[in-house]
Amino acid sequence: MLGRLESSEGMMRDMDTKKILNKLDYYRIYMILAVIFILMCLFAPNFFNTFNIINILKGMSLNAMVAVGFTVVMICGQLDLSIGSNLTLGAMVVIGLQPTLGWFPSLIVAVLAGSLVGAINGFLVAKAKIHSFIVTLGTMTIVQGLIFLISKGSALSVNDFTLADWLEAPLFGLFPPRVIITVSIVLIFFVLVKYTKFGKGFYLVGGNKETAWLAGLNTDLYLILAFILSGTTAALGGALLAMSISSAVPTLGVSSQMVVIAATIIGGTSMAGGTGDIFRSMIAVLMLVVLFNGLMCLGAGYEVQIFASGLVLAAVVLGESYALYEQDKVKGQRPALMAELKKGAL
Amino acid sequence: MNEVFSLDMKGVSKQFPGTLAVDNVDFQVKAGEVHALLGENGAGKSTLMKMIAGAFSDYTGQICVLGENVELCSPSAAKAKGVGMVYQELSLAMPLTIAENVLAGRLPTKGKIFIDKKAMREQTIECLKRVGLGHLDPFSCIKEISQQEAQLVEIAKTLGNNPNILVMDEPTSSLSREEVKLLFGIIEKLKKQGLAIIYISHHLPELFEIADRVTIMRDGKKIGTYNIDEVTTKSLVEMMVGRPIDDKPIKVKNQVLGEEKLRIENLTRNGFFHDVSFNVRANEVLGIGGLSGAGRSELARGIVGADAIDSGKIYIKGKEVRIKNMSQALEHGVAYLTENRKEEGLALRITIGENILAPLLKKHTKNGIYSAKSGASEVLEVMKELKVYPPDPTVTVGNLSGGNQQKVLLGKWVATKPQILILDEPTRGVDVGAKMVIHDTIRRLASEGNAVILISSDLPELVALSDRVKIMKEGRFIGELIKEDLSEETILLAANGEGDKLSEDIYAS
Amino acid sequence: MFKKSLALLMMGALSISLLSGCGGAKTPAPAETTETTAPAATTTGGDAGDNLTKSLAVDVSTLKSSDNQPLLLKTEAKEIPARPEDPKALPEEDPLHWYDLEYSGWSAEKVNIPKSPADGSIGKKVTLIVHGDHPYVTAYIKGAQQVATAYGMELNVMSPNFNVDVQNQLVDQAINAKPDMIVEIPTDAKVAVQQFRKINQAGIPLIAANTLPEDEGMKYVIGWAGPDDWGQMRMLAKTFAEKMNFEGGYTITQHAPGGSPYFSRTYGIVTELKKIAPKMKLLDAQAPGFEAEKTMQLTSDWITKFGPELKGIMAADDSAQQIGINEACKNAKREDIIRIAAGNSKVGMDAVKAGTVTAITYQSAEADGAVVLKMAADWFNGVEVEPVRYLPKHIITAADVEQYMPAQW
Amino acid sequence: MQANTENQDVRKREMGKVSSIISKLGVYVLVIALMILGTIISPKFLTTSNFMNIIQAVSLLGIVAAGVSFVTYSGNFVDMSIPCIMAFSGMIAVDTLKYGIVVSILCGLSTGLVIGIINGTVVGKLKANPIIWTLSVAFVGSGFMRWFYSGKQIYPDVNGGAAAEVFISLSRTNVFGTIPLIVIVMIIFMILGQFVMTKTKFGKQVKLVGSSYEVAKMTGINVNGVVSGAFIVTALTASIAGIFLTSLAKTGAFYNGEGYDFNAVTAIVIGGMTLTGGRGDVVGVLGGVLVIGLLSNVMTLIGINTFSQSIVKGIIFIAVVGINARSLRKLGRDDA
Repeated sequence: MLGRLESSEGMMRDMDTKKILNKLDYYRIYMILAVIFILMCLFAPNFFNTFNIINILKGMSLNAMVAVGFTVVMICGQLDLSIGSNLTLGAMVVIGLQPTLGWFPSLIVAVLAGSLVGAINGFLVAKAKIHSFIVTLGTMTIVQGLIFLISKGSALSVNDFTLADWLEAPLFGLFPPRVIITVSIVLIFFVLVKYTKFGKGFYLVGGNKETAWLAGLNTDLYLILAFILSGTTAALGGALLAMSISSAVPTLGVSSQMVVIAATIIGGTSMAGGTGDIFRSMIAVLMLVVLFNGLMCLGAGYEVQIFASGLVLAAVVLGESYALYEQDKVKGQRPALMAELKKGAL
Repeated sequence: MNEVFSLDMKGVSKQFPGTLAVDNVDFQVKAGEVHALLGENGAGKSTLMKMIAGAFSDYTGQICVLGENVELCSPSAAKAKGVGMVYQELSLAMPLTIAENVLAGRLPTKGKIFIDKKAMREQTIECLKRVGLGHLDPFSCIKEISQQEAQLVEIAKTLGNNPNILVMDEPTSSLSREEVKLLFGIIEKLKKQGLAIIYISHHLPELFEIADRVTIMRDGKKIGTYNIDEVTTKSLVEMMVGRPIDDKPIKVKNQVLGEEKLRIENLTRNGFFHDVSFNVRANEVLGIGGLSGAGRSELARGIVGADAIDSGKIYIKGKEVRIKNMSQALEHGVAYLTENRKEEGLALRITIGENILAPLLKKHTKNGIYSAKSGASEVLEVMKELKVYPPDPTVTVGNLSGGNQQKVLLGKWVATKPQILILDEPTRGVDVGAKMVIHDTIRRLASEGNAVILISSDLPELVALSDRVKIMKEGRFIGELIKEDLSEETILLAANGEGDKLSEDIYAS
Repeated sequence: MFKKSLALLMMGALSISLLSGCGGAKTPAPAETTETTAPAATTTGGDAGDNLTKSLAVDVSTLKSSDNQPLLLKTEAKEIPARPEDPKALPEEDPLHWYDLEYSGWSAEKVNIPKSPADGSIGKKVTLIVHGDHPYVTAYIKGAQQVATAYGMELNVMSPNFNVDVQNQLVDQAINAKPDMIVEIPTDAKVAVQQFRKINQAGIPLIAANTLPEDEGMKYVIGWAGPDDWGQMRMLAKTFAEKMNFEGGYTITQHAPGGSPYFSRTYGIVTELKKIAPKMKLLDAQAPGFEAEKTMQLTSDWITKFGPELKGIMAADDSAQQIGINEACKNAKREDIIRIAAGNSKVGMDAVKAGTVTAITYQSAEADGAVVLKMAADWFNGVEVEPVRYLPKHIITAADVEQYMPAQW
Repeated sequence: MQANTENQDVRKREMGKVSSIISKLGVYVLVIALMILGTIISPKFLTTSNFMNIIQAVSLLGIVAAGVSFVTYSGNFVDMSIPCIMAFSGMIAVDTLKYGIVVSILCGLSTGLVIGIINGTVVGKLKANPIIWTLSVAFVGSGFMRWFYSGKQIYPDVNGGAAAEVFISLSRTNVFGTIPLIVIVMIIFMILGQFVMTKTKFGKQVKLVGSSYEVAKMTGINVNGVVSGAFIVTALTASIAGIFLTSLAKTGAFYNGEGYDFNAVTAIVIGGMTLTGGRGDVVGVLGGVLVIGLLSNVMTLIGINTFSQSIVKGIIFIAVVGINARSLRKLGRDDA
């Protein structure tokens, strides 16, 4: 400690550089997005025009919505593999019930269905203390099975497109309601989780469950809430997609799951918990969509897209772990001694 | 007269499945006193404290805080009643910032909902100042600060709740002498403010510095409460272990030192320790004193190759060696007992036997096949010698008491029959019984012609065991004390050769 | 340090992905075609009539698919029964229960279909949105490409890997690229409707392919071309029944749920057999996915469960599933079980040749792709285009398997 | 653990004996239960042929699980790149058949080896999160495959020539007349795995790393090497399974092996391993694999349709793990 004080000035400098690095790290995803966007604008034919930008925004909405709850689960240091089947559930329920209940009530039911699955996940994780990976892997199979069982494996649809058209038609020339809804929900929960006393609890639970409990937080409740939120937003996202195409297939969410996980990680949320935020997850989803869309404009096939997104994910994971690896090496170095070394070198 | 106690527990008990951890205990603490709570690990004192902190909802008996009968059935309830607890194990969320930790559960808000960042900064800094960490940035992560700082942050966090009963469980276990002094300064201030402080420590000398009264527990029962001047270290220890014992570790003169086992020349790891040189000989215990964070553990890690060194030479029995990793160190007969048992010392989820045999995998692997049987006798032998309880190698280490865990940890390295044994805080936070066993073992190892390097912040321990003490400071050796003039005072003086800016800084703030 | 490494990796990632982007672009092969059609494209600028005559002059009858069959097979008509007012009310064994899935398109009255420019196909840009990556689709694209090249059309392929959400994005993207025509294989008959509407509203001519969309969707398309899966299944069922002497129990390994083949390749068989061979009994139908080992276990279980009662097995897929069934039968010494399968894969053909499988459907992937592009060309050339073009139905048995070798995929 | 008094230790030890027996038998209790159920519902259940079917059906999964269990055992959850490895090594093997069967198999294996080494070093040395890393490898791998083979699937008998026969027969030959080669291989791998995991230095090292990475490091174990080892073992078994699968399907395709990642971890976890590592053994995993096989066999015999089957599987999966978790918590090891 003495050392720290003696060289406190040197150490402050050290602190500052660290801060800058952290800041850079924090804005990483924005930079990746910028780089890709610019590259695409330069090289990809009919990429940069209003219509396509709208496509990109629409393409983002489903996974961005799903990522909301999933990110919170990750912040709590847990994993939710059931998001895929949950979003399918939402979609199937909303379309399945629309003829009898009408749009809004069936939307409510759909979302509640998602929340229920989430609640079950949360309960099993928090109370029965089963690893979330296992719980959600189980519920994933169960829910998917139920969907097939009830729908007999067939898609559902309604031939009324008024709502669908409204959801898809851009307002203010750029933002379709579906996108607006998604983004606003993202923003609401982003603020709720990051900037409110209540929301900060998720970070504390994820950072150290014991501490959170000792600080008087109801950790189990937080966990359950996180999973409920995940189930809810997943179902909502699915439902919105279904409403915007007036139909739903029982295999809707299969490939979303992995994309959302990847995006959340790329967005800077760590599996360890206690870090990350919803907005950056959305930006990461956006980044992936831009990448897909741009590559498609370049005439690249699907294979190139997963290849590229895989590379981005790999790059991020590598970068992060390498950074930590380097940090470990120099952690606890004494500025005083380092200063001497520098002098010696001169 | 019946004075109102800050805390008054009457006939409280806590039943764990299969055992009565706290058995009908009465316990009173006055306002403005430091009340030490003593007992070996497993005596039930931590359970008692957890009870006060509201960790259990199913205790029996009556608890009064400031005369008012209360139900401390949840941490929040306890906090509301003004009970603050500093836990022995750090209970901080690593990925979060200092501020978020210090203000956990009571973040300042604008309009009840949104977090007030400015207020956060101010309140945090204010809390940190109280423990002399005013210079830390409230928004830097816990990961980024040292363990000592973290320990103090922990205390700052508790003080932040302005408790009127403060429970401290081994608060000094990872603090250097300096920081302990500073902490005592804080405690004194709090006393004056009329707080009731319950202080748990295995470090008896501390108690005589700080405590007013002391209560001793054994096997979940209360043995008695005394004013500090009524008791001596000896009597306390006897009450704790429940049998008469010889006085605190006496210096036994080791026989004449043997040949040189280990010589270090200008060992340097840039930024951690610079041109360190020393040698240890057979039958010798070389103490390395100094403030924690002086680079002692880093030095040890450098020697055993856990971290790469940048320059310098290592000679074992006069032969120069390059040690790139722990396994090479073991091959050269160098063992290193790490300071933090739970992270780097023992795998808590596997059995005693497996832990002890961990470094011996190679030895017990005959033409590709590993047999734990061939190691069984060794394990039992070690466990017997170190009096590990329970004496059953199939017990999961996580289920042992701290003291026994530490014994197993030492046993793990003793079993490797090292010629050079580096011990880093071998008795941190263990009870008196375990401590005695460990000290005896260290002496025996030395007397059997091995070289022991003892890194310790426990001055009596250093004095009692070492033949020589090197003083380390700021990653350098700044002095050596030979047996004749070894005493806690001399070590302290040497360690603080340049006066303590630290405490000045504190008292200034 | 960290930033530097990260930046490096990022750039690496991007450059590689872009590079392979070009590589990938080649494989679906619009690259070459652009060259071939370049001159033609210029002529379009010159004189439309001239271009039209050129286009009409194109002779595609010589084109052959890789199984030495003519690439453009004679398309078939199909008689359409009257629609019952509520098909779903009928029992599943009644073919009319599936009316909406089987007979869509004919009855649909078209909405806002763009008029044919009738200025020749040469130089036209066609975007083909497939439903996902699968060897069949690869062959399909190959066939489409041949015809496109022949007619001097520029083909651009997009694949969403069977993901509805992604396919929606692709539809928008295709619209954004403003091609002269969009050809789409919908991931699902129902989802298709909204996608088709969008394209239709964007005023881009649209042809649906391979997977039959719902009636509702057929409103918005010039036409549909693809295999008559239900019809094929009926024929297959007939062969099946004959081989089984119109009696005995049978089981079905179903197609992956969530697509139209799941129904056609289950109930196409069930309904037909109900009609022509009432003595035949459906014992069980399960969807083990396209995994040989899973199907193998399923079949073994069936053999254990039904024993001699089990006389025949129908597989919705003639590669992985069919292999699983064969292995199971072999292990259980039940080679006597009659096995038929849908599809036209190499593995299936080999099996027929080897005699382990009695019959498979002839569904030429390349012809499937070709017929659609032919339809597109016809439309550009002002040739009258009927709403639905079915590929000819044929069942391959040991008798004629040779002439269909080598298989396309 | 401070509150432990002596008699509590004793109690814990008793508990330890009891529930360790339970958690050892655990999965086999389920196996036996399913067998009893099977015999009740169908007289044909208790026949060698039926059992051979079950075992043969799960043998590929068994091979994979035997390998993946090492990754799980080392505390690295699961290798999500399994399907990619299986498909890829299968395709490479087919592609190189023209150079003879030996070369092709070696090439197949080395494909797995390479991916395994990459996973191992990144996870082992840089401590990257195993799930995420292997996931990204899976992305890259499958993308590369589709691009490299331009979405086609390739056939041994087309590329192979003479060697093709051998290759295809790999998963069709029976040893001693009745027992399929795959089953033999699976059993060998199970025995080998069990042996390596419990009886060798490597196994013990993996266990230690799984129990506590830092401790293992400070005990002189080459953690980097051990973790890499675990991933390499996994990759190798995966590519062997991949080759068998390709030979069975007579086709090398990018979609081969889909779902094996989750199926494997399901089997492993049912088999009593905990995702946190250091607990369980391959015998248990074998039990888990058998449970999966028996389950679908019994359910098909009862006549439950595909969809309900997956529901039942999911429920049983969670239930089993929940019970394991409880019996472990009783032991004071709250790490399930």
